[in-house]
Amino acid sequence: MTHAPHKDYSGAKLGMWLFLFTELLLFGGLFVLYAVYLARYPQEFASGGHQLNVVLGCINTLILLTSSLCAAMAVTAIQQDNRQLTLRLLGGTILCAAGFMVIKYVEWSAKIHHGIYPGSARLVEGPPGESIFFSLYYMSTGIHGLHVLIGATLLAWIAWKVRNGSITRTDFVILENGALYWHLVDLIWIFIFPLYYLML
Amino acid sequence: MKTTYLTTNEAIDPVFIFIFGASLVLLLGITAVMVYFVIRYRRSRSPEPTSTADGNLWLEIVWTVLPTLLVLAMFYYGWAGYLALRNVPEGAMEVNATARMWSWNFAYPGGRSGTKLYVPAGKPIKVNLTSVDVLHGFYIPAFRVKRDIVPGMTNHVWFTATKPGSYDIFCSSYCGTGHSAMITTVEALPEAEFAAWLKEGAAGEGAAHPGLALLEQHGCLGCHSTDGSLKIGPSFKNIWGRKTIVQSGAADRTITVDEAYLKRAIMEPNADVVKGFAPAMPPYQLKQDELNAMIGYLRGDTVAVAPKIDGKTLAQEKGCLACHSLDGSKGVGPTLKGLYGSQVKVTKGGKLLSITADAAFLKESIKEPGATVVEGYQPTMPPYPDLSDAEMNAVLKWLEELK
Amino acid sequence: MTTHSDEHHIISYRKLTGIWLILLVLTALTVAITRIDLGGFKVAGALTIACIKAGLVIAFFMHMKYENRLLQILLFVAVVTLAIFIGFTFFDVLYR
Amino acid sequence: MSITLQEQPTTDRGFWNDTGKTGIGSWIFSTDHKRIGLLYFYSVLGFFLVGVVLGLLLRLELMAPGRDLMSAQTYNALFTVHGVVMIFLFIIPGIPGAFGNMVMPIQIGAADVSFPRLNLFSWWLYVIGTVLVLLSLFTGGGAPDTGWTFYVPFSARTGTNVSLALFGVFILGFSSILTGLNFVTTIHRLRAEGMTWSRIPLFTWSLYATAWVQILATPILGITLVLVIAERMLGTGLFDAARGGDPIMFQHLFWIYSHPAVYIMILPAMGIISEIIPVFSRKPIFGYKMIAFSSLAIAAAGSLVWGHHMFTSGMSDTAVLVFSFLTFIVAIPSAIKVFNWVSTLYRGSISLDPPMLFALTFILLFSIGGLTGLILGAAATDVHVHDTYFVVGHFHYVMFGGTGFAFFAAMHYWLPKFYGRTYKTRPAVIAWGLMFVGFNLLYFSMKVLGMQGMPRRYYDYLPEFANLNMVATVGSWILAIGLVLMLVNLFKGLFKGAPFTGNPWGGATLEWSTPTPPPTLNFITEPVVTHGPYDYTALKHDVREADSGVTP
Ligand code: HEA
Ligand code: HEA
Ligand code: HEC
Ligand code: CUA
Ligand SMILES: [Cu+2]
Repeated sequence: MTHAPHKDYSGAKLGMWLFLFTELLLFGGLFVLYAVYLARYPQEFASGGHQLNVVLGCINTLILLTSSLCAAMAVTAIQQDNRQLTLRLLGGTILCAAGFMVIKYVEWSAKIHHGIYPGSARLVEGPPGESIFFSLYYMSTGIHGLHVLIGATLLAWIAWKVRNGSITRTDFVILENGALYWHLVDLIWIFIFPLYYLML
Repeated sequence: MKTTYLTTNEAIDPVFIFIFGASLVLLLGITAVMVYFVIRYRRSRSPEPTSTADGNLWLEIVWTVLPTLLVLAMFYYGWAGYLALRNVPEGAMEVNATARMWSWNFAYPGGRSGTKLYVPAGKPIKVNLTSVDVLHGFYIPAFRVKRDIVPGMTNHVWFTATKPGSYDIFCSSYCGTGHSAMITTVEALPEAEFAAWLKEGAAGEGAAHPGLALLEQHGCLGCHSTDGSLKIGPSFKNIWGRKTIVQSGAADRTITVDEAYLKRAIMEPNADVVKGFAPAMPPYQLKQDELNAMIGYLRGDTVAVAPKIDGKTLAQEKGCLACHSLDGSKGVGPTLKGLYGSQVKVTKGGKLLSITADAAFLKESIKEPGATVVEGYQPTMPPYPDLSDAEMNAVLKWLEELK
Repeated sequence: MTTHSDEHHIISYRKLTGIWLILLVLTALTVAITRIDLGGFKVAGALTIACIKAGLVIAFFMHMKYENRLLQILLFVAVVTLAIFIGFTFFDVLYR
Repeated sequence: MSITLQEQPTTDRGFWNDTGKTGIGSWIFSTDHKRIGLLYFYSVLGFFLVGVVLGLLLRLELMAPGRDLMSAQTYNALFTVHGVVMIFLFIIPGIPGAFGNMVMPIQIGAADVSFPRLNLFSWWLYVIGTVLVLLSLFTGGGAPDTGWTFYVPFSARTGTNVSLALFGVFILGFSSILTGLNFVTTIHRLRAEGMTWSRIPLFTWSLYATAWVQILATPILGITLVLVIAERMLGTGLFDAARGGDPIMFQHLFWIYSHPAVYIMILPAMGIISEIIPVFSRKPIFGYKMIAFSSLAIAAAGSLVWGHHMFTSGMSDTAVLVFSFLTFIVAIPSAIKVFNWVSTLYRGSISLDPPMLFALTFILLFSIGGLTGLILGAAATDVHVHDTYFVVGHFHYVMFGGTGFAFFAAMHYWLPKFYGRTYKTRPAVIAWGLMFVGFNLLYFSMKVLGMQGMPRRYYDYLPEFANLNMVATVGSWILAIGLVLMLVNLFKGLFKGAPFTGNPWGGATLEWSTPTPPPTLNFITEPVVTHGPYDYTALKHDVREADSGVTP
């Protein structure tokens, strides 16, 4: 066996998917807690949920869906050898990510301003379920936000590689994997949004 | 299978013997076969393998199905025994156990309480388990019972001590430094003796007030202590005449606890919520005479002279001795022997000072141990802010005697 | 060893945009049904739609529809595992 | 496939030299799976020794009632660190990291794993996690004193340096995940021509099953640890009863990972045993398919039984019913394996070389540990022995007697292959004897103590437990002597011993067909597999050819 191991596309993608499974289960832990505590404190969860800003949540959902579209199109673009378009689409995704974070910032700071944050006097003294709801809200959206940041950084790095030509029409598995990661971020949000903002 | 048992041992021991026996037979069988094969087919005797069999469907089915049946039997037997532990026999005497870092308190119907669990021999006992801080575990090996004690939850165990005697109680769930010192005993007394013990306590520590019995009965004591410790609600200790800040709607106001206030607090608890507590108490509809009896108790009507407090007993109860020795040896904390009046080096606010251990210092060290930490020790001592003055004085007096 | 025929399916912009539009409509639908009082169906409805949306993202944006059988099975295993973790916890929570 | 027989180890010493690079950098930045495997091996072995010395100290303190050596606080920190080191630094990364990396790619005929750089990164994460865990011992409030289970509310309020340790374990979890991910991809994608699923060696099968547990269970631990850190730092109150949280939910999340984790520990060990038994009996493994399948079954069913650690926790009785039932189901695939191993011996030609001795001991000790697991799995009996030394005995039997002895077996079986030199047999056998005796004195006493009711995590105990504790402590010394002897003999042999060449044990898996030590890309020519991993008739054919001097 003398040759170096060749590039294995399906292998790389399989690896990425396995990684996505772990991410899914990481959030899974939070979903377990959500389900359990929702069953225990339906009222408090409802009143907590009503305090969240549905409009901002909606906008963020739209932003993420759009960003996901851009990421998916970027893969198509590189497959059609359209480097410029790929770059622009990736830029769009990253821009969306930034927009998402700005809105998250607005949302969080409004809540914190109202004295709602983990361990705040208001939550500590309020009904138990409420503090649980908001702690879960902060943990879920916080860790999700962290993933948005990581995803955006990843895509920026990928864009740079597209630019300098190391990702091409025939060799784009890194871009595809980056997009996969980004879609996962979107997927998680698809659940967080109704769970926290809508259905309570 | 039997569903009612007289003792917990009766439910557990046969299961143990069954599983253990079956396992032993299997283990010996497997080992014997293995050893036999190794000897019989060792290379010097059997230089070439005489078989190349790499499977046998029937054999494999057999040794899948038989173990399955066996383990299902084990499962079922084990489950039935467990159910026996969960179903408390009717007429069991109830005792409330409170676990804290690192001591036990057992409270009896009738008001007596103590650090040892006294029970009448031959009668089923139900122990209700609550914790005021972290996880603990209530474990009596002699009766095969164990249950974790979880903050925010009341668990229970039941057992019957068939013979009078003394049996160990261990804290089985790791709870910190004093975990292994959190041990006490069940004292099983003949029934008559137990009744006498219960009476004596009741007489010695103030007759059980009908109001107290009612508080117990309505579950008030699940959330309110009578000893000053904090539970879900404020303690009843010294409640009469106490000035309390309450929130009525959005506004705070200070009230003095009197009869009218107490009535309101019981019937409409969410009208005035004591500051610092969640509005978690459900409203109660009580008969007028019940209410009066309760209020009478809270007012301290017939609660006679304050019981005599003995510093040493108190130190035992509060768990001090889990960390502090009385013989001069070093434990988790400094020894208490010769402490009173001695010079100690402490760090206070980051500075190293030498201080005389007088009453004031000792008092502070107990109420707020984190403020001054004796050199060479970790600040692990829990604060004891709710020792009453009488209790504190008793402890100080005792410490002084230890000189 | 690996097959060297790693052929790639290209999904057209139109299809992607179509999916995106459906996702937007579904989002709007979730918002709509959760604003009116449906009782218990609110939760069920919102989660069903979320699952459909997730399915679309996975199938098209993430190309799962065009992947080989293996990956699809593995994804199924992962999702079932998560469902079991949540479900089995309820043996405790529901009956305590 | 043909077996190349060599008189001497390859002169260039294979992967040790053939890249032309030497020095520490050629190791800690190497992407060669064999080098990474050895890196893991030495780090893991180092921490095993650390853990073992801590265990020895625990036994010294417990030698007699009362305070012997240290304070309660120190003792508590000690068993916590002992547990954390053994679980997260030794036994979980141990076999997959070390022997999985070294052997698995060769067994399937690959040149390396799918993601060699990721593989190196896993090791680095392991190092970083380790450093953080070790840092936590000396900084902040001092060594964590929560037990390796980190139960809340205690872990949320103790003043010791729990957060840093938790973060370290979090990182270690990612290392484990990445290893698992790498292995699954490798096994799916990089098998040599002819290496069908039914020709995969059982060790590789066991790693495959393990890897799935690593991928799907470890993230739950990750998030749980993050939540405890948040509880400590931010006061989220998610597990705080006073704020409506439920401490028991922590236990669920913790054991959702940590029960499957015990199968991360044991499955690769079982894989090793499934390799060694047939080789030293010169007979195909009995029931190949059942063993491979039972690995998957253990991995799957093992993910459903976590509640058996919580029978007394105050969990609902329905949950006790379900989890107790499933626990018994998971015992069945283990039983199948044991029966198949024993049947493999039947009418074989058995030689008791050190690897085989350790492997047979594994069967015995694992069976003892596993069978006591049945007592723990039955709800009624678990109530009595939960949180006592009976549990401590159980898990040392399965972890040390099981995985530990399998690790030793693997060391004696595979390391000579990678070093090209071998150890002396006699001292290895003596060491084995000492360890066997010491082990049983040590841990059997613990089981009896547990049945008598001695709780675990006890710094001090009542006088009635004194005798057996003494026996256990003496046992630990005998065990220690055996262990030291074994390691000294092994390493002396690997560095200075007689040359080890060709295929002296007579294995039919691919690693025995490459030069000794293997070259960097493992094979001279890309292998083509034509027979199963335990097909010794094919092997004999090759060897005879070699004997008659046909093959070079
Ligand atoms: C390598 C690790 C490992 C392995 C493989 C196992 C295997 C098993 N374990 Fe163990 N276990 C631990 C590590 C492990 N365990 C640890 C670390 C703890 C304590 C954690 C802590 O609290 O700190 C623990 C605790 C633990 C508990 C909780 C005890 C308590 O705290 O109260 C239980 C309860 O059910 C249990 C059960 C089992 C069972 C049924 C198996 C089964 O898989 C065993 C199957 C094996 C056999 C059955 C033997 C072989 C078969 C035969 C000889 C054939 C005949 C058999 C039959 C016919 C059935 N284990
Ligand atoms: C793989 C896992 C593993 C292994 C191998 C061991 C090995 C040992 N453990 Fe382990 N133990 C655990 C995992 C393990 N342990 C876990 C997870 C816990 C639970 C922790 C918790 O409760 O949170 C535990 C808890 C535990 C306790 C219970 C503590 C308590 O509850 O209070 C005790 C008590 O005796 C103990 C003792 C030992 C001993 C004596 C060894 C012996 O194997 C050690 C034998 C000693 C030697 C063999 C020493 C030989 C070596 C030398 C002398 C050094 C030589 C040096 C060089 C060559 C450089 N362990
Ligand atoms: C964790 C176990 C622990 C328990 C339980 C405990 N202490 Fe302490 N105690 C300590 C430690 C550690 C110190 C030294 C650090 C400090 O001063 O805070 C200490 C300090 C003291 C001091 C000051 C001693 C000195 O040398 O100046 C007094 C007095 C004291 N404790 C009394 C008590 C009393 C009374 C109780 C029970 C009501 C009690 N302790 C319970 C651990 C404990
Ligand atoms: Cu209380 Cu351990
Ligand atoms: Cu388990």
